[in-house]
Amino acid sequence: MTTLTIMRELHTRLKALFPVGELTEQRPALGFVTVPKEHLRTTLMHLRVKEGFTHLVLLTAVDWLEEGQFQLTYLLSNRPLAIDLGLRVMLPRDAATMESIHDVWPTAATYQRELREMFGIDFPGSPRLHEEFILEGWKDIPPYRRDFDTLKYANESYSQRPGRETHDPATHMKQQLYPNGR
Amino acid sequence: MSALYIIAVGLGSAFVLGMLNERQKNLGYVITLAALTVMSAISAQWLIIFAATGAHPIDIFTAGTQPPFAINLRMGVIESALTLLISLTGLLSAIHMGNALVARGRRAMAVLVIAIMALCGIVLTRDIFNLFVFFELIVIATGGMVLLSDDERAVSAGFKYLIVSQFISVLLLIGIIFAYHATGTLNIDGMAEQGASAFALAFFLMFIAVIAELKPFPANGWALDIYESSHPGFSAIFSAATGTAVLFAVDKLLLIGGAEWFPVASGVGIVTFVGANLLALPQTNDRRLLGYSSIAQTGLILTVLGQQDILGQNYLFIAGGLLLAHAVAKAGLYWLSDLVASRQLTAWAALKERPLLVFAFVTFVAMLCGLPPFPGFYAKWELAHALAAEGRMAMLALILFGALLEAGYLFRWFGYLIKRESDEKVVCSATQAIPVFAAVIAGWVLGFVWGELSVTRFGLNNLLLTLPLLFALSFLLIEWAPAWLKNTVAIGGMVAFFVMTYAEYDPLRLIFAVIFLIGGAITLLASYSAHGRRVGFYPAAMLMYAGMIMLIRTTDSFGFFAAWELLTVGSYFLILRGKESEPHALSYILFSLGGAFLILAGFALAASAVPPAPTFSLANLAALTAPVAPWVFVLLAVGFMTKTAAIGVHIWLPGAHAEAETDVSPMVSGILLKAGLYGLFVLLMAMGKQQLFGIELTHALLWIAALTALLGNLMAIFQEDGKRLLAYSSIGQMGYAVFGLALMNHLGWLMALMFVINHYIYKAMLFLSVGGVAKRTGTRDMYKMGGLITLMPLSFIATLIGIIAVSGVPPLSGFGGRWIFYNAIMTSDVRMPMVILFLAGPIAFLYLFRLIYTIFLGQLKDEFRRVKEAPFWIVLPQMIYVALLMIFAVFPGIALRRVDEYLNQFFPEGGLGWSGNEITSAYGYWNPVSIMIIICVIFGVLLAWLMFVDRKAQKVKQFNIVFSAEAPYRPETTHFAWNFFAPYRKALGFLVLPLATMFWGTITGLLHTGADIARRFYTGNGQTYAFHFLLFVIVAYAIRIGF
Amino acid sequence: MSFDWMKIPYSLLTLFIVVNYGFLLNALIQKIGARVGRRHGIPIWQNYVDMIKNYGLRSSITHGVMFYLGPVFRLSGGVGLLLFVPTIYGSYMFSNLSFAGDLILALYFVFFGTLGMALGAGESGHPHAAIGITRGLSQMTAAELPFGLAVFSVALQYQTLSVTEIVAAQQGGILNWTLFTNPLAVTAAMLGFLGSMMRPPFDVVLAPQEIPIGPPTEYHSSYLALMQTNRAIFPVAKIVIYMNLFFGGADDWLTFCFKVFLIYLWSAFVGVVFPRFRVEQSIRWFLVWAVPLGVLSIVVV
Amino acid sequence: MAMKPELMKRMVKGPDGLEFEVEPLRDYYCEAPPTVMPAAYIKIVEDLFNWARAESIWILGFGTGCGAIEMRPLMTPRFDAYRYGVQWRPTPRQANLFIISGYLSTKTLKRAIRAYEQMQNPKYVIGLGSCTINGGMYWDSYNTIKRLDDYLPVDLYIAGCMPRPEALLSGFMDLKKLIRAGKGEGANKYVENFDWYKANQKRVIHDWDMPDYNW
Repeated sequence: MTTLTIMRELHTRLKALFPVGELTEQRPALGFVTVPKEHLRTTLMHLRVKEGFTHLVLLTAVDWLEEGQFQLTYLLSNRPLAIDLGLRVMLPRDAATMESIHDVWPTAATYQRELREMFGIDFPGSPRLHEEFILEGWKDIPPYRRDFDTLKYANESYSQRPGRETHDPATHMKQQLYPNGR
Repeated sequence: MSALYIIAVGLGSAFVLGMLNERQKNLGYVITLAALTVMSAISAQWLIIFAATGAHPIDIFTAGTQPPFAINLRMGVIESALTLLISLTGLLSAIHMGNALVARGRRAMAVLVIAIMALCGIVLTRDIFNLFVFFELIVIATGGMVLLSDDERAVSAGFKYLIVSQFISVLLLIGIIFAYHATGTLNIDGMAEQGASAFALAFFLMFIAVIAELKPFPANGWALDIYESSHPGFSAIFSAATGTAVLFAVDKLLLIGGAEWFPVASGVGIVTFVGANLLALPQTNDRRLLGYSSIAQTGLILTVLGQQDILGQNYLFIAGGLLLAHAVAKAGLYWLSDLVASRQLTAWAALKERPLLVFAFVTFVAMLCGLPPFPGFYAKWELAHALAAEGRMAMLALILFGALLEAGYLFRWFGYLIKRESDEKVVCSATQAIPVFAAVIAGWVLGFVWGELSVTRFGLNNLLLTLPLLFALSFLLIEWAPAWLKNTVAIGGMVAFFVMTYAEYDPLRLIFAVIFLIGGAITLLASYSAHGRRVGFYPAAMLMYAGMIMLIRTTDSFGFFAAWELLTVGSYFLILRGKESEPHALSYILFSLGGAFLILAGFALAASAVPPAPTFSLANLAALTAPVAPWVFVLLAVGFMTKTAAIGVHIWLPGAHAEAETDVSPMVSGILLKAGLYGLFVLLMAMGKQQLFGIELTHALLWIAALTALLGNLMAIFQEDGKRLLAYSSIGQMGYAVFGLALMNHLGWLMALMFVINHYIYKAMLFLSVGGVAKRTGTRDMYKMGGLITLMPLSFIATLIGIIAVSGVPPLSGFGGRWIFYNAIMTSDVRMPMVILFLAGPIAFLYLFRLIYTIFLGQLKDEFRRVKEAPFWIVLPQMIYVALLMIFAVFPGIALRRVDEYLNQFFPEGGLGWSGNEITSAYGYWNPVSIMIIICVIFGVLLAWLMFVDRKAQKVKQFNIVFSAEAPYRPETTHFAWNFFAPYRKALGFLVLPLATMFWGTITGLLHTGADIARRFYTGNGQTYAFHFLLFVIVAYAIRIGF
Repeated sequence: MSFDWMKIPYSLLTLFIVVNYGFLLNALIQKIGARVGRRHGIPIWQNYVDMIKNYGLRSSITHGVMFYLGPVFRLSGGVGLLLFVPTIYGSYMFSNLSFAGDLILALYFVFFGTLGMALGAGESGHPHAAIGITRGLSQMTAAELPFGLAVFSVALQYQTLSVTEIVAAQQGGILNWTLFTNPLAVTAAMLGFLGSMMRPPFDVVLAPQEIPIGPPTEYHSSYLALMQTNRAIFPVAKIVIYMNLFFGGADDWLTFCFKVFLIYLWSAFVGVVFPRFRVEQSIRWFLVWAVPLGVLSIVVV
Repeated sequence: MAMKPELMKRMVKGPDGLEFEVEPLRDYYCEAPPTVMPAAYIKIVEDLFNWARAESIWILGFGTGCGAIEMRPLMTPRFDAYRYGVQWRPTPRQANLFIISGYLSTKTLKRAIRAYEQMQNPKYVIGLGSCTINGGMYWDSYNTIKRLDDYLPVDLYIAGCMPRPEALLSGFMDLKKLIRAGKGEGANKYVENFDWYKANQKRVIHDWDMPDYNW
C-alpha cells in the first residue's frame, strides 16, 4: 500500500467521523485537512489515540489579512508510518482565541506562547502564556501580524545610517555581472 | 521498745480502725499516721542502737515458748533497717495519699497498716510458718489495696492477683508441711542447721513460692496490673516495701537452702532482670513501666542474693545498696506519678515547669541506673569486681546488659520529660511533695552513707566529699540566681581550682587540666550571652567539668570510673538542653553508659589479676599479664573509644554535638572528647602493646583510628548542617589523635597531644563561630546562608583562622601537628593504615572550604541583609582562641617542650630537639617563628604591591558578576552551596553508607521486636497467668531437681 | 642552617631567575602544544606582554576583602613554596629559606595558595567559581594521594625529611636517582603530578567552555597579573620538589632548567594527547592506577 | 516599564522577625557611575602599556550573530591568530576586545551592553559585517539595531557580509595600530558620552531592567 493510499484511507476514515474538509496532498507523506475550530480537539485526540499520530511536530499560524482570518496549523506525525498530517483551523482575526492543547502535548504550551506574542492569538489556560517569549518589552501590535508595518517601525525606532542604498538583488547582480546589459 | 510492738501497734491500730465509725475518717487517718509513725520510730530506734553500738541481734519469743507455739522474731541491724524502710514507705505513702486515703475510708487505712505490719513481720520473723501467715496477710492486704482503687481495671487486677497468690500460698504451705515433717522444727535457723538436702522437694516448693512473690519474669503477668491500677501510693508500697520484705524472705530461705540453691536464685534473678527490662522498653504507660522496672530491680537483687557465696562480707553492702536505691527511687517515682495527670510517659513533660520536681526525677533515675554518687553505684562497682574476681564474666555481662536496657528506657523517659510539650498542669500539695522530697533527701543521704561505708570498707572514695563534685552540686543551691552570676561563680571556681592545684600535675596531665579548667572557663565566657536564670545548665556543666577534673586527678581505678560516670551524666544533661536533641542525647547516654560498663568490666577484670581489689592504682595496669591483660586492654580501649567516637560507635556524636546549644557544642566537642583521649593515654601509658590472638592490639587501634579519620572526614563533606559538619570533622580529628597514640612512639604521642590542644582551640572556636551565625540566622543549613562576611566579620575571621589551622596549612598551628605526624610515622613499622590517613588529609580541605564558603562567602540572601554580628560574649572567646592559636602556632614549645621531656620516660628514643626556635627530629626540622615571619613578609610585600597597582578598585555588589551576560535571578539560585560536592559523592559516596547507623538501628529494632513478641504472652487473662506461673514452677523444678 | 641577611638578596635572585624561566617555560610549553596542533603558537615573550597589559589595565573592581586577598594568597603560596625548598643542590646562594622547614613544610604550603585563592574566588559570589573550586578540591584529594605516598616512600628510603639530604643521597651517578632506586614511588608521583598541573585530562577545574573559567572567572587586571606571575613560579617550584625528590636535584642552573623542562614536558605531553576527564572519573583514575603503585612503593621500600 | 518580578522591591522578614525592604537594583547592584580613567602619568609608561595592549588582545568569546562562525577558523592552523597575541577569554572581566559579530537584535544588545560594561578599561569594540554598520540585510527588521556606534563606542568596523577570517586578521592589525597610537580610548569615550549612549540604548531597549552601568 502506498503512502498516498494510506493517507487517503485515513482521510476517508476521518471524514466519516468528523466534519473535516478535503485533503490537500502536499506530498505523498504530507497532507493537510481543515477542521472546524470546535472539532479540533476531538480530531487531535482521535488521531493521537487511534491513528498513531503521537507527535506534535509544530503549531504555527498564518495571517490571512485579506480574509480576516488566522490559520492555525497543527502538524502531526505518525512515526511508524512516516506520514505527517496537518490540521488547519481557521479563526476570525478579530476574535483570535483558540482552545489550548497543552494538556495533550505539553510542548504545545511553548508554541502557544510564541503565537500569543507574535500574532496575538489567545490560548486561555495555557501555562506561562503571558510571559515574554522572544521579545522583551514589546509594546506595539504583535509583529507577525501583517498589518504591522515593519519598515515604518524600524524607521521610527532605529536611526538608519545615512547614505544607504537599496538594490533589488536580481537586477543589481545582473548589472554587476553583465554591465553591458546583455 | 521491743520490736514486737511493731506488730502489736500494727494489729492494734488496725483493730481500732475497724471499730471506728465510717464517718470518723479523719480520726482514722490520724490513727493510721500515728501507728505508722510509731512503727517507724521503733525501727529507727533499733537501727540507731545497732548502728551505734554494734550490738548483736535480739531474738524475741512470744509467749516464752519455742516455735511453733510461739512467734520467733529477730531484730538486728538489717532487720531494723528494712523495717524502717518499710514502715517509712508506708508512712510517707499515707502522707502522700492524704485525702485519697481518707476518701477510701477506714478499711483502706486498716489494710495499709496491716500490709506494713505484715511486711515488717516477714522481715522480723525467724519462723517459717509465721512467714506463711504474714504472706497471707500481705496477699489479703494487697488485694484489698488494689480492690479499693477507683481504677476500673482494679477489680480484674486484684482478682488475678488473688488467684495466683493463692496458688503460691498453697505451694508454700505444702512445702512448709513437708519441711516440718522432715525437720521437726519450724524455726528457720533450726532448719538451716539440718540443711535443705534432706527435704529438697519441700524446700523447692517453699523457695519457689517465695520467689514467685517477687513476680519473676516471665511468670509475672498477674502482678503487673496491680502496679498500674492501684493508687500510686499503694504501688510505692508494693514496689519498695513488698519487694524489700520478700527479698529478705528469700534471703532467709537461702539460709536454709544453702549454697546449692544460690544458682537458682541467680538464674531466676538474672532472667528476671534482663527480661523485665526488655519488656519495659516498649512500655508507654508510666506506672506499668515502673512495675516492670521494679520487677527487674528485684531480679537484680535476687541475683545478688544468689551470688552471696562469692560476695562474702560485702554481700550486705551490695545487696543493701541496690535494694535501698531501688526502694527509695521507685517509691519516689510512684509518688511523683501521682502528680502527673495522664499515664503516657510523654505526659511527664508537665513536670518540667517545676525544677525541683525535675531534680527529684533526676535523682531517682540516677539512683535506679546506679550512677554516682548513689548507693547503687558503689554496689555495682563492688558487684562487678566480685563477679570478675571469680571469673563470672557472663553473669557480669548480663547484669551490665540489663542495666543498659534499664538506662535506655529511663533516660528516654527523662528525655520526654525535658523535651516534650504538655498542656497539663502539675498540682502538687505539700503532703504530696513531702514524701517525694523525703525520698530525694534519703537518696542523697544514702549516697553519702554508702560513700562513707565504701571508704571504711574498701578504701574507696566518698564522692560526695570531693571538692569538684561538691562545687558542681552547690550550683543546685544557687539555681535561683541569674545566669551571669552563676557563670561568674563557675568561671571563678574553675580558675581558682586550677590555680590551687596546677603544681600537682605532671606535664601531660597539666595539658589536660589547662584544657578542662582554663579552656572550660574560656568557653564559659560565651555563656554570658544567655539571659534569664538558665535553670539546669550550671549544675550539668559543672558536673561535667567536675568529672573531667576528677578524671585527671585520680590515680586509682575507682576514682577514674566514678569521674567517668559523672562527666558522662553531666554532659548528657548539657546535650539534652538542645532544642532538637532528645534522640541524640539518648543515643549519647546509651553509648556512653555502654562504654562505661565496658570500662567497669575492664577494671573489674584487671582488679581480679592485680590486687588489691576493689580499687587499684591505674599504674598497676602495667603489671597485668596475658591472658587477662589483652582483654582488659580491649574492654578499656573500646570503652574510651565510645567517647572519642571511633568509627562504629560514632553515631551518637553528630547529633549530640550539632543539636547542643551554641555554647554547649564547644564544651562537648572541644573539651569533652578529650576525656576519651585521656583515658586512652592512661591505658597506653600503663599497658603499652598487647596481643590478642596474635593481633597486635595497637595495630588494630591504628586501623580503627585511620578509618575513623577517613570516614569522619568523608561524612563531614556531605553535611548541609554546619554544626553537623563540624561534628563529623571532630570524629575525623579524633581519629588522627587516636592514630598518634596507637603509633606507640614518642612523636606519635606528642602528635596526639598536639591534636588535643589544637582540636580544643579550633573546634571550640569554630563551633562558637558557626553557632553564633546559626543563632543570628536562625538556621544551621549552610546553603541557606552565604555572603555573611561583611555582616559578621569577626566570626569570619575566627572561622578563617580555624579552617587554616584545621587543614594543617602553615603557618598556623595545625601544621605542627602534621609535621610531627610525618616524623612519627617514619619510625612506625605498620604502614598500611597510613595510606588511609593520607587520603583523609586532603579531604579535610573539602569540608573546611565548604564551611567557610557557604556561610560567609558567596551570595547574601534577602532575609539576612540586616543580620548583626554574633553577640559580644560569643565573639569574645573566639577572639581569645584566635590569639591562642597564633601564639601556639609560633611558640608550640610553650606547651610541648615539657611534655616532650615527660614522654621520655615512656619512649626514651625519638624525642624532639629544641634549639632556639628550631625544632628538630631525627628526620627533619621546623622553625615555626621563621615560617611565620617569612610568610608574613612575603604576604605583606605582595599585598602592598597589589594595593599600589590596584589602588582604584571599585567596590561592587553581589550581583555585579559576569553571568554569561545575563543577570542573576535571585541570591538563592546564584549561591552554589547545596550538595556542594556532588561529583565526590558520585566517586566515593559508597564509602559513607550509614552502615554503623543501620547496625545499631537493627540492634535496637531487634530488642524492641523481641520485647513486643514477649508482650504477647501477657494476654491480660488471669488463667493464662496462672498457667504461666505453673509452667515457671515446672521449668524451675526441671532445671533444679532434674526430671 | 639558620638565617642571615644575605639570604634575602640571594632568595630574590632565585625568585628572579625562576620567574623569568617560568614565563618562558610556560610559553614554550604552550608553543609545543600549538605545534602538535600544527599551529605556530604564541610568541615566546607573549606571557610578559600579557602580564604588562594586565598591570596596564586602568580600571578594576573588587568584591570584597577576601576577593582582594585571594591573588595575594596565591602568589605568596607560589613564592613561599619556591623559597622553602633549596633550588640548587650544594649551593649556599640558592638554598633559599629552606632553614625554616623541611619537606613537610613545602608539601603543606602548597595548599596555602590554593586555599586563599579558593576563598578569594568564593567571595566573588560567582557560582562558576564555586563549582570550579569544588571540582578542583575534589580532584586534588585524589591527585595528592599518590604523591603523598611517594614522598613518604622516599622519606622512608632515605630516612630523612630534609630535601637537601634526600638530594645528597642521590648524588654519584644517574643510577642513584630515586627514579632508579625506587621506580614505583616515582611512577606513582609522576601520575599524581599530572593531576596537579591543570592540564588535560585533569583540567575540568577551569573548563573554559563549560564553567567559564572556574575559580578565576571574576579576576582581572592586576589580580590576574599576580596570578599569572604565580602561574610562572608555582609549576616550577612544584617541579623543583619533584626534581629534588626523584631526579637527583640540580647542581647548577643549566641542569635545573633542563630537568624542570623535561618534567614539565611530561604533563604537556599527556595533556595534548588526552581529552578531559570528569571529576569522578579522574578521582577513580587516580585511585585505580596511581594509588596502588604508591601503596606498593611504601610496602616494598 | 515592566519590571521583572525578581527585581521589584519586596518586603522581607529577617530571622529576628523584623521586616524590612529589599530593593534589588539598589541592594544587589553597584550604582556608582563609571569614571574616565586617565592614561598613565608618564608618557613612556603609557606607551609601554599601549604596546602591550596592542600585542595582547584578548577577545571576549561572545558570538552575537552569524559572524561568530567566522572567528572559529582564526584558532585553527590555517589562520592561527595566536601568533599575533590574539587570544579568546571566556569572561568579560579578562577580555579587552568585544567583537560584535553580525546583526544585533535589541534583545542581544542588552546582553552586549552588560558584557561590554563588565570589561575593564581600556576596551575595544569591533563591528563585524554590514549588519553592524547599517543593518545590512536586516535594515527593515523590527528587532535589530541598525548602527552599532549609536550604542557602543566602536573602534573599528570590518565590512562584508560576512567578512572572511583574513579580513578579521587584517582588522586586528589595524586595531593594533590604533591602540599603539593611543587612539583606542573607546572606554573613556563611552564614559564621556555616557548619557547619550544610555539614551540611545534605552530608546530601543524597552524593558530596561538593570542599573545604568553594569560593573
